[in-house]
Amino acid sequence: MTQRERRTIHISEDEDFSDSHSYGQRVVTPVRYSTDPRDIGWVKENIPCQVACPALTNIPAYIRMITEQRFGRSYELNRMANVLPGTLGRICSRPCESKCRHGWPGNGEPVAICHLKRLAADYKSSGHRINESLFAPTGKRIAVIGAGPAGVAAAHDLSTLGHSVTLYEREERPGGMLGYGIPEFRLPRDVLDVELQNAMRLGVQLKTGVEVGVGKGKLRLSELRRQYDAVLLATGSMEATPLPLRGLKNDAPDPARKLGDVEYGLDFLVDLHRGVPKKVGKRVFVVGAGFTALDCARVARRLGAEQVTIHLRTTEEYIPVEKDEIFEAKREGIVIRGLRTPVALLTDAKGKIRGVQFAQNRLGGWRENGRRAAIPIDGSEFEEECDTLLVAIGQRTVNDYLDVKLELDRWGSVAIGEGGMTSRDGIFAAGDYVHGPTTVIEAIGHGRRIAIGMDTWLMGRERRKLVVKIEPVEKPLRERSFDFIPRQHMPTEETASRFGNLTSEVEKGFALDGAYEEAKRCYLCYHKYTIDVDNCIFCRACIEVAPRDCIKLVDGVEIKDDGSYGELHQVMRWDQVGAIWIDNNQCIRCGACYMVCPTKCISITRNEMFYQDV
Amino acid sequence: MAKPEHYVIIGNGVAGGEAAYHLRQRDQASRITMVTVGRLLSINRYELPKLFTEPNLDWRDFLLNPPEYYADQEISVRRNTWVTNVEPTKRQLVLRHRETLSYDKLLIASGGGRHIPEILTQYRDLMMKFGTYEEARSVCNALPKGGHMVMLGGDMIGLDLARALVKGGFRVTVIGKDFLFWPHQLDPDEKESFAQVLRDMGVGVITDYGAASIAADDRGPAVRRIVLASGETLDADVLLSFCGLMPSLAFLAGAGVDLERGVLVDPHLQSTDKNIWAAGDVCQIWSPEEKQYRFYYGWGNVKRMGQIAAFNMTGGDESISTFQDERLVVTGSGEIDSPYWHYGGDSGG
Amino acid sequence: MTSNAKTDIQIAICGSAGDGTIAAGDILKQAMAKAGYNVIAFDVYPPEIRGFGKCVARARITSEQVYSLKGKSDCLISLDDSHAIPHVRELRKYGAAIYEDTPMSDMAEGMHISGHLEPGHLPYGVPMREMSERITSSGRSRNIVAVGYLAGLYDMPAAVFHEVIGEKFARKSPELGASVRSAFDAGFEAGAGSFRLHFDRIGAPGSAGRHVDLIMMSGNQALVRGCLDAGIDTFFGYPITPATTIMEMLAREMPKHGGRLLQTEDEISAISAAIGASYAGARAATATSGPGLALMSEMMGLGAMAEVPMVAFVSQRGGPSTGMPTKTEQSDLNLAVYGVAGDGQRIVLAPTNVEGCWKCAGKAFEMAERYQTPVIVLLDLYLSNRYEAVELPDENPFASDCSKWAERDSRARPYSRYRITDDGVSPRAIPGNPGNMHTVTGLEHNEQGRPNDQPATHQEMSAKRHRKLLPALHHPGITIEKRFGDAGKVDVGILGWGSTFGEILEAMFEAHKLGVSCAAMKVVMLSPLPVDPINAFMDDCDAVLVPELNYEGQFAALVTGATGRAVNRLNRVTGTPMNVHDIVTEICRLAGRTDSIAAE
Amino acid sequence: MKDIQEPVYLEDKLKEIEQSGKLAYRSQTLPTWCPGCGYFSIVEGVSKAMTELDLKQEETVCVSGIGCASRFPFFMNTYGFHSLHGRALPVATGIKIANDDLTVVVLGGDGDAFAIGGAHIPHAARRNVDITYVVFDNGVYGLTKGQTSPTSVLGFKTTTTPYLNMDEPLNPLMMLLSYGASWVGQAYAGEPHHLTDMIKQAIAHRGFSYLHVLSPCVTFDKTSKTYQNLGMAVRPLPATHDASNFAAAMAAAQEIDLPQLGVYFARERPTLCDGLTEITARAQGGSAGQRAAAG
Repeated sequence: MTQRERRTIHISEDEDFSDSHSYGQRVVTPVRYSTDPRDIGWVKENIPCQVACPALTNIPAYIRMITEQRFGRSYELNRMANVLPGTLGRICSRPCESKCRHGWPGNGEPVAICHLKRLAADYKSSGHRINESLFAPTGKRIAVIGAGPAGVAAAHDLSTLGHSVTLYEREERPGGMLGYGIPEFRLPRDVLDVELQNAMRLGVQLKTGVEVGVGKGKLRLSELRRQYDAVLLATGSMEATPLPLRGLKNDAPDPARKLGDVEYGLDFLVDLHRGVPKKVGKRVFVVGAGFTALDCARVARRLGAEQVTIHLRTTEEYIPVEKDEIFEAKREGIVIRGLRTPVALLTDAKGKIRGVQFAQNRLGGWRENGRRAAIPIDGSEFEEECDTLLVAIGQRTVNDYLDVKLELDRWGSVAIGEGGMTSRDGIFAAGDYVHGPTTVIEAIGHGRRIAIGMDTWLMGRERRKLVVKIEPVEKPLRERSFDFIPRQHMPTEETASRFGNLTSEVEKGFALDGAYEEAKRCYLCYHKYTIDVDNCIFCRACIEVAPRDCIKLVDGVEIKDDGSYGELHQVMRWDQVGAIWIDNNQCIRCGACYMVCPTKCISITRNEMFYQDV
Repeated sequence: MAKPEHYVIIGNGVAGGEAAYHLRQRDQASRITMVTVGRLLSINRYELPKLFTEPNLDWRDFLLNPPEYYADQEISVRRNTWVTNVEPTKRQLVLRHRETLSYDKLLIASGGGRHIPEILTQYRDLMMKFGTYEEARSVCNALPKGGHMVMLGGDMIGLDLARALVKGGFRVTVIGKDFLFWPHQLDPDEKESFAQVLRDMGVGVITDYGAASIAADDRGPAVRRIVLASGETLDADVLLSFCGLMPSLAFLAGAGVDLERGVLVDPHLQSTDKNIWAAGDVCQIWSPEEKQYRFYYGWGNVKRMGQIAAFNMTGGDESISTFQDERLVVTGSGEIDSPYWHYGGDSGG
Repeated sequence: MTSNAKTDIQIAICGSAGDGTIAAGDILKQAMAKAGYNVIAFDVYPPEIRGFGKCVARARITSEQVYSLKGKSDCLISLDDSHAIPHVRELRKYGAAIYEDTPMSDMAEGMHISGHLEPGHLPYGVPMREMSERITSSGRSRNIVAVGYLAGLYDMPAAVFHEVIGEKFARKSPELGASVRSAFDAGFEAGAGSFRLHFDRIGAPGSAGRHVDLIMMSGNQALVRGCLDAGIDTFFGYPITPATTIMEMLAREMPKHGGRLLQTEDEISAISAAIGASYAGARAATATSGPGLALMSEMMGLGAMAEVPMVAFVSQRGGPSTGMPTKTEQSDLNLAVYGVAGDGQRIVLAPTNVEGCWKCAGKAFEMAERYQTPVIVLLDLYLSNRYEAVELPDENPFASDCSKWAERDSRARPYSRYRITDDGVSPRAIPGNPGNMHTVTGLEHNEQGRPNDQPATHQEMSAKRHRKLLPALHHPGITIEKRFGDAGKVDVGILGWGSTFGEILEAMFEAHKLGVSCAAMKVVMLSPLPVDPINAFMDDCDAVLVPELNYEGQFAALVTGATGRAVNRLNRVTGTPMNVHDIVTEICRLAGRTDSIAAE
Repeated sequence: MKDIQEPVYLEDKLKEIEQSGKLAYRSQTLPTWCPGCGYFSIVEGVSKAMTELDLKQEETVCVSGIGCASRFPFFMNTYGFHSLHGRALPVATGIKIANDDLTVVVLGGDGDAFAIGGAHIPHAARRNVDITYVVFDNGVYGLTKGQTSPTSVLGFKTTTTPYLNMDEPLNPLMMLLSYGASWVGQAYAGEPHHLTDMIKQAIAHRGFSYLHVLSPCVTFDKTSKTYQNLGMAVRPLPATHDASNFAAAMAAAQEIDLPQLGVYFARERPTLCDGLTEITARAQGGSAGQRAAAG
């Protein structure tokens, strides 16, 4: 483990992805950059939101910037980890919020991390300046295939690392699922396009309308590999999973593709955004449980459908969609029915869909992907009528466009090794193309990690490292009363005025005052409170003022494998009390203890984890 | 000697009270704890409409059993207590005030709260409640003599109140596009004919439109103005939502017990956790005949569920079989009558 | 304050030292007295300063005159469940329990009071700590939130609470006052907003006009008021529970009237200084408790021997030795009446209620001067800390000078400090009077005050020193003893003294309700003892009961010793006031009415 | 901004404390003083000092009188005597005379020592009883809830001095020096490390050692001897200070506004028990010569 004690004369903010510096000033502070697994372990244990974020966004830092009304800085802090803050601020699946300490039992509701991300994007000054730290040109040439979130994120990082990157995209516009899968009432295109452009401004060469594959007029992968020092496959998983109907052979043609008024949700949305005019009947059924299914349903409502019903195999509790997304859908009059599996499609004389036969399900065990299984009950079939059926039960990757043989894993996705390299030297893969359909933020996070992997491979050494920056904080930055501020609600469009168009955004975004209130709620978990046991006189003044049982008399502590601390062993017998210690997991950073300590033996440090150029 | 079983019952409604009584009969040595968010011992919710005809009643007149009953039966009733979490692996409940409560067998009888259609949720605060004695009493105080009450939906709980109100000389209008006569299953024609009977009983019924929006109007917050989809408006002194029941089981989220709209239980009322049962409006019972999970409502059904749950929790093996008739009928005197309105006074006291 | 129903509500607030339990109770009783109600209140607190022991503040708020607390409370407020849970028993059926609903940390099963309430109780869980933290950014004002909630719940007038909070806190710092007030208001709003299920309401304060001048006072406060009305000049003391507050209050008040107070290094020095000052002509006093009185007894002897007027206020606590410093007891009677080397009789007064404390304090100075003797005013912790709403007359009833002075200038013939007179009181002179120079001493002495141990002298002087005290039994303006209840012959007579007499009266009324014929007599002067009235009373009673808070039955022994008649004793040393029900039971037993002995 | 500290790794720390053996000197009951009280620092210091001196618990006695500070023995795992208000020194003297081998530490507050107990100190000092007297000076009466004490500063406001304290506080260091105490030192509760060292020296000294500990009362003194005020005021005795020089000690002891911490005076001389032994020797026909040999 290397621990460098140094005083840094600070040059530019870009190099240091933390919130402790202000524009133009040279700040001199005693700082410790640590790669000590115990310090990284502390962060992983104590900053649940950042660790939950696949892109490791420095969340407490950017929320803190909002309280200081430095939206540009806040936006940049986001951008350091994720090149599309304004976009993710709208459609992110928010793995962070479910982990937020403020949402833990007894603490109330999680901080609206995602909405605040969007606020920073909305309120950064019009003349906002983007900060990038650039390596000198390396002369290496890289091809990235697929301009989706993973591809764009990787391309951006590779270009900052000094490589010259060419980005190939099949569609006319970059963005992948962002541009073609997600409806505009959830993600306005102007926001998306600006951020995509910024991501590629550093000389990423974008070639749209170019399809990589084997057919005529298509670029061959083997060819690209010859032209470039490295190739990254980020083609996502853009193929809809076929509907498994009872008694259907695997090789038999998919009926869903033959029937009129039956369509795969993914194709439905992609066509829509390619500009193909779409129509739906009065009664629309959507089969599926993901964001795509909900988007299809909400689009259908806007296209004039009167009754839209989403059919789930399991129940609302177990579908991977934001609860308020579900709530909005319901407010738009969409009905959700659980515990039913479609077993057959009912057609009329003209071969059009007439309805669906379902089987009643009961819940089964847990599947290995962490989702709940549903088991149809024999003889429980029943029918329901509809005019249009949209099937959105999943997406998958395709490999048939490759003219290079790559090893696949048992799920049929390409297998990658350390650093993201496939079985073929110099060919890497990232994002949904590797993992199958996941979330946007996961794709971006993966894209970045693979980019670093590629760079290391190309340059022969690691040039970007995960570090923890530790520096003293003068005083607590919160008040106990902040903890009683209720979670702010996202103002939304009146239901009445939502229908009839596909573009008017439903979520209006926070107003400033509301946002400041919300930002204040953040516990700033990256603050670490430590007691200097040698100076402690065991007077318990800190325990007296603590708002919860966050300071404990201890005789031991559980050490986890990764070196971080687990449960503290509490004792009440005076002759066993080895130390008074702050349980940072219980601590809500109110600072009360710091204020009262008679021997001033409590210190606060800011602990920020990020990728640092080295 | 073995440690006595600890039975915990969440909810002190008809199902819970009934279960507690039978648990005590079947297991004298056991420890029985009822947990309820209410401040009161079990009251007879079905009798609350009486408040409008006999204003001088106080809550003690609605008690199903006097305090002494619980003392004699050694049933402890933890009122004003919220369950925030159920931890089946530890067999304990976490209460909102951060105390834990361990159980050997758990019965979930938390009943149902009023359901407000999502499309109207933004007006939630403008609607009064009628679930508890306190709520009923405040409705009573809010409604002036001969005043006008508007009901959204008009399920059977609401219509029961409507009957009483009309008798009491109040005006009632039901906006019943979607939930009229819930939970009775009626086809459109039936529905219309029963609606007519209602009108003859003196209850105003609107079946063609639902409410589009609601606003407090300048005559003061107590007066609500309802705007129908048709555009026409009507003013109410009190506005209530009677759009069926929404099982109250927020505390079960993530407990690992299977839920859909309610707690999914087999015909023995046992949930997917072997130590957890459910009874009353909260549970969705698998019906082998109909091959689906369904709710059963009404005093008779709920009471029976309480009995069966208690029976099975104490080692019995009885499954839900005969249920009370659920058809809606018109009596000789030309009034609507529903089995859901029939209740006996005793809950095993 | 709408209904005109009679009001009789007893609130019990229970918490851990440091929770502000006593402060909460104080605000409550002060405010309700301001509003014109009768209030009787008594606080129980532990010896620790912070953090551990149990505190209970009880206040009985009534529209009519009552004499003691009730056995059962109508409302229980818990600021610390572990302490409050045992007190759930004292909450009556359909009584309201107000408790913390947002505790600071997780707790094991059974640690929360809500699990211990009886089916008949009405639970009011309140997020006191959260509200306090939300409003004041600290959890310290939980107690105020609780009081506010109570006030709101029972329709108590918020205005009077605001006044009291203003007086109590705003004086310290305006910010503090404001934050406490907002904490109260938040609680009040919540209380007023929550649905009322309990049936007792606050009616109008007692019969109109009668209570306009009611002042809320503790026994010690009344004593101090008495001292000031009597024009006390000097005070010397040493801190000791439960008498400390007397000195604290005098320290605040006396200088305003030109008086002087000194906290000496110990009780020995305190009483010495008091006697010295008195010798020089000042009205002087000290205050202490049993252990302090023990230290003082030698100096008491000097006071008697040298015939120097001096007043000692003694508030009894659990004994012997350090005993139970914060628990009440009536076990220092012997020490007060007999505790001295030699035949050193002095006057001992034992008030029975708060107003009596005021009267006895003032009269004690009169008597000390009139009869040239130390006077002990004997209270106990219960009376010292018990609050009652009292109404004091406008005109000051205490004479400013009762001394029998020698001629200012008697150069004509020699002055004898201890001249033997009919009433035994010798004309007094103090330094500054020309010609009356003399020496006081602790040695036995002749009329001139010169040391003398001749048999006749000691005989005569001892007789003189005792004879001079008898007129005190007829001292004007003070009740020496008084009879209550049925006139004429009765089955049972209750003879009582000190703080316990409140319970005795309540018990007598209970017994009347049960149809038992009984009467009660309170004895205020314990030395010299009013033997004739006591004999007369005992003539009327088939059986005599003496309830008192000590183990040995010290007063019973005193009476029996003086009258030669047997009495029935009822002794309790629980550290708490006498239980009314116990007395009633005893009365019934003596009246042969075992049938009507009710279980509590 | 304080400099960044190298991280404290709890597990190592606990092991270190465990092995030090310090915990063996603690009783089971947590101290009941107000959270923040300086006395915690003293109980911590005494147990550390005893640890470092490697005293046997069973041969150590803590004696006290009445008052907050006098609860001390309850928190130690040694022999203890919680006696009466101001009467701790005579008790300790008796114990010492009964068994010269015991290490006796007397602990008490400023009221217990200099008010009611004042009369006993001079005699314990001049006799040079071989005990250590640690006075916790917070300048206020805690147990009776905040009255003035002999060491309360001029103008101090308490419940009994509502018009401010007009009595000059006495100077314990000068008193003890003039009473003839053979070891006099001063420490501050807010500096635990130094405090521990001083207690160690005091106990190690053979003869009557008096350690004066400035210790804030967080409950009843918000204005005078607070952590903030004392923290700013105290400073170490100058390195040049000569602890064998009585005049220098008296001079240093006169500095009351900026109290100096350290050993003021230390001089070895025969203890009470030496005298008693000598008397025994004489009674048994011994002589001064043997005494010299023994010394």
